[in-house]
Amino acid sequence: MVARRLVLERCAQVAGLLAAAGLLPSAARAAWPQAAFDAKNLADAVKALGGSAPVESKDVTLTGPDIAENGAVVPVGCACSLPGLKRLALLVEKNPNTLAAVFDVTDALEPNFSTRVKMGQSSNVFAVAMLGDGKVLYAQKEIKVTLGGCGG
Amino acid sequence: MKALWIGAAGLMGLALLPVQAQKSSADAIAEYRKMLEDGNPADLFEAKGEALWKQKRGPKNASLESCDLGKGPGVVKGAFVELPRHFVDTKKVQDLESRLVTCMSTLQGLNADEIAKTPFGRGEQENVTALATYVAAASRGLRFNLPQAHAEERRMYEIGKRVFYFRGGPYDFSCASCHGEDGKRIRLQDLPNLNKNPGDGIGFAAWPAYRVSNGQMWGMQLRLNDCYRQQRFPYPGFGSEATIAVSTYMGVNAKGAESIAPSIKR
Amino acid sequence: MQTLHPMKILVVVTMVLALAGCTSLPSSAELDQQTVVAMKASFRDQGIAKVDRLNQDLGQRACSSPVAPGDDVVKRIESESMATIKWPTGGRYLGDWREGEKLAQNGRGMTWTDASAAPKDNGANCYNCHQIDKKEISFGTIGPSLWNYGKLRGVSDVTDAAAAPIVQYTWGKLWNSKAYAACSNMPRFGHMGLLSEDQLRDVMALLLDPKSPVNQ
Amino acid sequence: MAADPMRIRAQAQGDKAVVRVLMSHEMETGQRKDSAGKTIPAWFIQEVTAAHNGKTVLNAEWGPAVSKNPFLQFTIKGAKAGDKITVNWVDNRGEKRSDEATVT
Repeated sequence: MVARRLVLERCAQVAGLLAAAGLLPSAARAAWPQAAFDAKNLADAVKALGGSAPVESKDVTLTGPDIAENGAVVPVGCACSLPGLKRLALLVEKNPNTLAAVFDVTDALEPNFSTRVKMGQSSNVFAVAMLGDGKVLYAQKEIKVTLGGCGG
Repeated sequence: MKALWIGAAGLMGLALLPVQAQKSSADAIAEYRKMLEDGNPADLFEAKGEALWKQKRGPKNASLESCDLGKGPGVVKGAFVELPRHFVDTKKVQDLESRLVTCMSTLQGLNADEIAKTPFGRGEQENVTALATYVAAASRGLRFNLPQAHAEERRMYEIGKRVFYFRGGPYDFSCASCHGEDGKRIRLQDLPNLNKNPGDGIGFAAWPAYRVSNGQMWGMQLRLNDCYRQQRFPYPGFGSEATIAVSTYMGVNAKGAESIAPSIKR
Repeated sequence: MQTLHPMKILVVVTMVLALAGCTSLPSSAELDQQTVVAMKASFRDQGIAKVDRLNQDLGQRACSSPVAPGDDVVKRIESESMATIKWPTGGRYLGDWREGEKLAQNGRGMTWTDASAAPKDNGANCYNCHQIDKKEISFGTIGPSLWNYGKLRGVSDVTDAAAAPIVQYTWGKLWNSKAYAACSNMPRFGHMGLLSEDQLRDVMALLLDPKSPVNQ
Repeated sequence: MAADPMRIRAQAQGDKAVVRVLMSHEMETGQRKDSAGKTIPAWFIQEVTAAHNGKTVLNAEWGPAVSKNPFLQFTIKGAKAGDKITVNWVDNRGEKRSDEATVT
């Protein structure tokens, strides 16, 4: 796992260099954190985003349903009102790649974002808050995904 | 397994949920549906349909703005809750989608047979769905009131009732097998009783709808098509007599139901 | 003021009625016939789902109405259906409940998007309509709950003679549900070739095996 | 073909505005296979930005786990009726879309 992570990080660095040199399409900008989106768990994703080990905290809010009728669209939201907040992220533990979305927090915005994510199966979902002092806090909630329809 | 990542959600029993969850599961699903209502991607298709309605297209380089959906040329608002209905020019009872194809053919010069043969979600069929979404949205909040003055409209209702009860195929299913009684469901999905007005925004009054499971916009023609697929029937033709008859049956039965279309569905 | 001749009035009224489409409906029998014609004209072959699926047998035809068929027709459907039931080879009624649970969960098969109509490619569709193992909360309600199916019927040993009637009934119901209720909503899993004998044994085990989670 | 327009609703609520955006995009994961068994390549929005009267207020990075035809809600402080809200996205193929709405 460690080796894989290193390789991924190196790939990201290389990609960053290529992008800086104008060798990649404009979309594949260095700003998009490839390594973080390739991560397979919460700790690795946070690390790839430059954060320390995440600590569960009541100061982070994660909204979402208890049961999702369909895993293709699961409404989730993250919020945190601590001072010094830099980023909020949404992650799904059991997805092939854990990280779903990252939002940079600016003074012009309320630190509160909602979107919808795909879930391949019932799983813990995380809201992660990255603070300016390097601290990383998170909230989690289990969201169950049910089978619907005739299954055909 | 990975390859099926998303598809799997719809195909397999993903989780055996604990027994204690059972009491609140209906509430939890209701909560989930509520969360999705604000921000229905059907809005995207409605906007696309509106643009298509006004855009000059086809061999005749014309818009659909003079299309008669039953309330006179160009009248969109209120048309949806009175369809299917009889049209003098085609001498047929037509539903929203087949009527749109008629207008695309007569006004824009597009080939109606070609459109009918095009698979759902492709080419001009994709446009028909977007247009239907736009037309339906213009009647949001209005109540269904299909005309039954014309003999052909009443005949289609009677045929539709028989189509609704027609049992066949390897499973012996008819529409009525699932939609003929109150309070039934398949898995966790409530099944409206379509023999009567099932309530505001339920059944006929909820389509076109955005399907969460596959991210597709479905009109009533595709809704019926997939019902027949799951009924294990052969393939119903787009705009075929059976589909329009059964739509007439459901639409007339839904008299007084408020339209919430385009809605969002599992 | 010109007065209209009564005959002229009649002609005008008839024309107005015709224009408004106020003509009478065909008879019920004619509508039945027109429905069959409309069905045949509206559907086409797609994959394994051919138009011959619209050719109704006696039971399908008799049960295609909101009104139940008469007693004589019901009796005929039920007795003819009873005669189609093939009892399991070697009198072996039960298979593996674990496989039965998988089949019960599986709602696939026999649609025009399925490649094959072979039983091995079909599910038993049970949870679509029935509660079975209580652990599965996503179940339908078109059919009755089957939770504790064997236990409630006192089946503690399926080889016991006392259990024979319920074991046989369950097999028969799965094979051809119409033997017990002419217009049953349940598919005829054996008769229509939807499930193999072995698959039916597995579903039987899910319902009747004292070790099945259904009977805990 | 160019992507279909976004639907942006920006509603003033006191001294802020709630912005709800729907984007038309496949958000293909790269994990699925087509009927022939071939992997469908990943195709998803990677970056979303938003501006309030021309000043960038939101930067977000997304992965393919965001649902098809994505929905996003955020709240801009100090925005009032009549203000311009611009939303932009860029996907992993480099395709872009930019749409504008007025706070109501």
